[in-house]
Amino acid sequence: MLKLQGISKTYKVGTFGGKALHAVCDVDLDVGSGEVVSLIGESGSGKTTIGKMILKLISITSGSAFFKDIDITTLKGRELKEYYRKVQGVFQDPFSSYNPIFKADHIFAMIKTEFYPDVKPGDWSQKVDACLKDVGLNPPDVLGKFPHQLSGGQLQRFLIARALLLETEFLVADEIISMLDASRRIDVLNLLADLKKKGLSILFITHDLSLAYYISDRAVILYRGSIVEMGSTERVYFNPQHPYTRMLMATVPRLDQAWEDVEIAIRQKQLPIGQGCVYFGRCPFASEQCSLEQPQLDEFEKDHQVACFNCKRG
Amino acid sequence: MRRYFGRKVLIYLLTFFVAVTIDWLIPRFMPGDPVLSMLGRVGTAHPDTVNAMREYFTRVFGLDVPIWQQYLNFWASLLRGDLGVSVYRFPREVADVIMTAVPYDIALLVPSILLSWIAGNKFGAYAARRKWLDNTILPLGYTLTATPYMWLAILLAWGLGIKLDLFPIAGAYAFDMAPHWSWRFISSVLHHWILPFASLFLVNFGGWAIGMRNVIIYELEADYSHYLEALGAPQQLVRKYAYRNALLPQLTGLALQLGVIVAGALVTEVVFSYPGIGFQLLAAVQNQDYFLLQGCFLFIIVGVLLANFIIDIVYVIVDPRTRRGMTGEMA
Amino acid sequence: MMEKKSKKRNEFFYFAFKNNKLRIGLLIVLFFLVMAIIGPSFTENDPLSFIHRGVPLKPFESEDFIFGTTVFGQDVYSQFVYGLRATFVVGAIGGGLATLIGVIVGFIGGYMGGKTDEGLNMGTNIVLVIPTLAVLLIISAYLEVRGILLESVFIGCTAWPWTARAVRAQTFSLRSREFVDLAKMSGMKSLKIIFKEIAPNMMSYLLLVFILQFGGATLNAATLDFIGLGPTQGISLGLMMNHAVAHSALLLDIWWWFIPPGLAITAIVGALYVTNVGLDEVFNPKLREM
Amino acid sequence: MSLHVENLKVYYQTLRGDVRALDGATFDIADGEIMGLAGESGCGKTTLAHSLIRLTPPLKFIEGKVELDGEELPLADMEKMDDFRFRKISIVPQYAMNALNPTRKIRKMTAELLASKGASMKAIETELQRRLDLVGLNPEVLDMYPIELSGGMKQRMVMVLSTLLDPSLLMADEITSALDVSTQKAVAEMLVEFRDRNFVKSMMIITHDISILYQVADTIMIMYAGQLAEKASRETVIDSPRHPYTKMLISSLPQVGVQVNVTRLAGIPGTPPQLLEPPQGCRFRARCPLAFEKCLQVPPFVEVEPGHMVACWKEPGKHA
Repeated sequence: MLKLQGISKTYKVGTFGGKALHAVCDVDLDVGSGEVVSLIGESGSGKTTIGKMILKLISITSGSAFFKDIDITTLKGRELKEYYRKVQGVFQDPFSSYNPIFKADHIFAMIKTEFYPDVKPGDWSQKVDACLKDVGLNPPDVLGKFPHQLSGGQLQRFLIARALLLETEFLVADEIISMLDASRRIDVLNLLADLKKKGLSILFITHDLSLAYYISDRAVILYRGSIVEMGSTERVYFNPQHPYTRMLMATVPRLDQAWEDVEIAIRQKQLPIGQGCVYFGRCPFASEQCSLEQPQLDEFEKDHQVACFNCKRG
Repeated sequence: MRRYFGRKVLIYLLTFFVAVTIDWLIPRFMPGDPVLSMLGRVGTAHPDTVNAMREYFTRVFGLDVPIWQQYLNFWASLLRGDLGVSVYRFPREVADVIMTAVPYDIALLVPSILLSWIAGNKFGAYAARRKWLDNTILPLGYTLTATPYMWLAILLAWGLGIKLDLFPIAGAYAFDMAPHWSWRFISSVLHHWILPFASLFLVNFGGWAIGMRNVIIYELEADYSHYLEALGAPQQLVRKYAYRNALLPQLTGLALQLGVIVAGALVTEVVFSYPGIGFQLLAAVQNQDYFLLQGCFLFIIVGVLLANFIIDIVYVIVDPRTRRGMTGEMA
Repeated sequence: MMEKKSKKRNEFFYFAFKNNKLRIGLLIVLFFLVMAIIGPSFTENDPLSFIHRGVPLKPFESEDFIFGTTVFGQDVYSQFVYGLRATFVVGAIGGGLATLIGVIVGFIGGYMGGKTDEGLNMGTNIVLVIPTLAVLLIISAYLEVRGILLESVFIGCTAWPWTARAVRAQTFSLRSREFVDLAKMSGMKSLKIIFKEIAPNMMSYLLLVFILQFGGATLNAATLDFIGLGPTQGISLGLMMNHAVAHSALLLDIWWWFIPPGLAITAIVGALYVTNVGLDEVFNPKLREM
Repeated sequence: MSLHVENLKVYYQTLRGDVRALDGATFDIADGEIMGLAGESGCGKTTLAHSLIRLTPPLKFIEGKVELDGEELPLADMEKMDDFRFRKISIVPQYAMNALNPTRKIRKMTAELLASKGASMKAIETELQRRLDLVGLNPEVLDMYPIELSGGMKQRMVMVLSTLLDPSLLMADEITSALDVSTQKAVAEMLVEFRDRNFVKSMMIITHDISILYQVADTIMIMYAGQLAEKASRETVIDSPRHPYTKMLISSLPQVGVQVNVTRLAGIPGTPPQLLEPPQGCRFRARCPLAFEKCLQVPPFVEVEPGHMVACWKEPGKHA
């Protein structure tokens, strides 16, 4: 469904754009149809940047991206509009995704004028009601209201309903539930799971490991712009190889077991990106080789890849 | 750090360049032949002065030479400090005429700006403290900033000057005196200086008071103020920090307001016929003396740019955020 | 076409009328506006023509010169009302133009970002530093014939920088909001996004900016007229004061010649600032408690 | 006995009337106890924390008694509370990342703050250095401006500063929610160490993330819509909660090891009530599957077992 090959993003920073900030460096990722892949990383790992590049909201510095083997790297104008029929995104802050001066269902009106101008109003409102029911909302309660009159959960489901209206095949969900309360989150997760069964493939971007485990088939661990470990969720979670993933699994707070006392290296000076392993600064097993070359992702076991020199020996 | 100043200097040089170009462009931009129109205005019928003037004007304007050559000549003469000759005081150089006026300007502008800035900020801070203070200082502040500079000057001149006859309302010192170092002369200069200073001071004061009142309310709502209150710090310490941090945006405000204040000083000088650049400017306008006009324009530009640059330096020294921000965080 | 937020709309009016700063400010401005519009119809005297002979009349001394006369026998009342009219014209056109340029520069700079933004921002900072009055002086001095329209245009063209900076900052913050990304993902083109999604959010802010520009243009015009570089024909409040000072009205104690014009400008501009504060309080409730 | 709160009521003034954000809280925190305070947004946990240390408009004190180490706290009186603030009761605020004055060197700000409270910087300097090492901060930090520090460093600095005078009660308001997983664990464990080294006598950690509390808190108190629901030791709250809301809340939290197609977790139907005109009696009544007519009266917050308090008529406690 979606294939990223060597995707990179570099920002110009500094007064005259002197210094370069490597947000993402040559990431390979593919998401099959009807598959949920979770992209896990702490803040600053570049996960949102990847999401935005897929949604063509920011430019891709280098590398290429294919959607059902159409090259979308340089998509523009009409083709880009068609692309948005198939690929949509939902963002973290529900209240920032709505223009405060319009009613919430203005987002439906937008896609009607852009994508379905000739659909008769009667059929259109039927389609809208159907999609709202699919996402578990009762149309009369939510239509005609302003964003500040609806809850975060309702607003997020509105956005998902919008994607359904476009018969989207690929959804980028960027931290969509981190702003919701604990008890509201599970409903949205269950909704995503139901849509997955109906064939929607999802890139679930989050920093919360337990949410990712609950919903995704494959997990991708990202650190400072590069993938350090990737594979089926069970293997990555219960047989973590990369020291960063192991540290993450040890530090995630659980409700059934106390924290292991894994030594957390307070962040020292890290190597500049591209020279040696990204995790070099904090890795307890770092060797000479780690500071010189960047380890590539390779097969550790079936459907489980790691980017680390010591793992094969470990 | 050097880069920050480098960029600032670049902007100021660019501004100066643009200003001078405007100054050069305008006469050539206007319809009609500037030499003829100026000659027509000078209005002296006497033939040889007219010829001398025409020869002089054509040479100065250099209309015979291609346009870019004129531009270079203009810059060349500017850099030599030769701003041309004043028309209505014919033999005297424009630069010389202006130089006599500048000291009065500085004597008027610098004290009125600084004192009004300090007093305005102090009052603005008080205003934010209590409701009734806010309801008195705020309307007063708004009326003062809304008052045209020249009108307040007129009111003071008429009220304190003529009606109550407390202060003289014209000139920089008594007419029967020549400038010399004696107590009598200095007291006369001071006596003449009071009213123009007061009128400039009051109008600016209103602006700073309002500005400070709004900024300090914002600072008192900032997180660090809440934290200090949560730790039981006395109000006096919380207000001290908020006041110091509120001064910084007021400093940038001062830089931005300079242009308006200088304009205000010009008209105040006109009302009190105080022999600063404003007065020369009025004379230049009334006598169609373009070179004096352009000379005054350049001096004002240079003065404002210099002041802006000084304020920028002071800002970097006072606000650690800009200074240390540049060396980046120690992640 | 744009479903206004009905609930927010009447809430806005509810607080607007309760806010006394807004009420007082608006009242004063309207009073002078009405005076400027219908005032001239009460007098046939041309503001500049010398009508009355002899010692200048005090206000209300004679009923056909209710505001008294100048040292040349001109009718102060007709000068005042025509002057008011000129002031409102300059304020509206000059202020409007400055706001317009500032908004366009601010919008494009804020939305596009990158090189265009840096260039526009550099330009804005340069014009911001140059003392606008000095530029106006030079331009006006060289023009033989100066109409009020031309003066307003010049004032408008030199007063836009700080509006551009303010609008640019607003656009920057709105642009990073996610509903702009959502609009992009709905296939809307940038221009449509600017005017359909971003601009409506800033309507209230633009009104505030226009009010301040109106006041600024009025003050600038009065200063220019006072130096004698105002419109060559017709009258304005600044010109009135110029004539008064030039013909030593102060010494002759003809206070009714120079007090009313200055008072009118101060009242109008002051009222505008107070209205601005009132509107600001209405638009963001946080300020209301103070 | 560290903190004793009795029937504390604090409302939130808004233009449309008073939001009854905290409606009668009665609980204790013993010496040496780290109490976790959890609940969904709008349940009143932040109102409780802020009312104990800085009760300013728009918060309004209604009624209630609060004692700290036997002395009554004059919550409503800003000036009198100053003697208690920083010395007896202190807070690490949610906005710790920008709680330091940006234009002051940290040493200068600390010195001025201590001087204003009658403590001297010199006397505390060595202890301050020691505590900075403990939290992994280089003592040079004192001579820097806040802008030169990273977010995490600023937060640790505020933690040290807030506990410098060894207050008897420290409140940590959502200090882990903005951090990455790894730093979250480091900060949470630092809090425990502050208690173990007696920098603070007792602590209240406010967060919406119950799994963090399970790791570091001794007891956990759950709040719902301005009322206390349940308080018990961390194991009891997680393994054998008795209040219906706690049960449904805990069961709706996805955990590593739980997958949707294996065990589908259930959310809590309905939405929390708005507190301008809150529903009568127990505020969870509308969403509670066990609700019956007695729930129309507010259930008392009563001890059903030693150290286990519940506010629910269905729970047979001593009063049943």
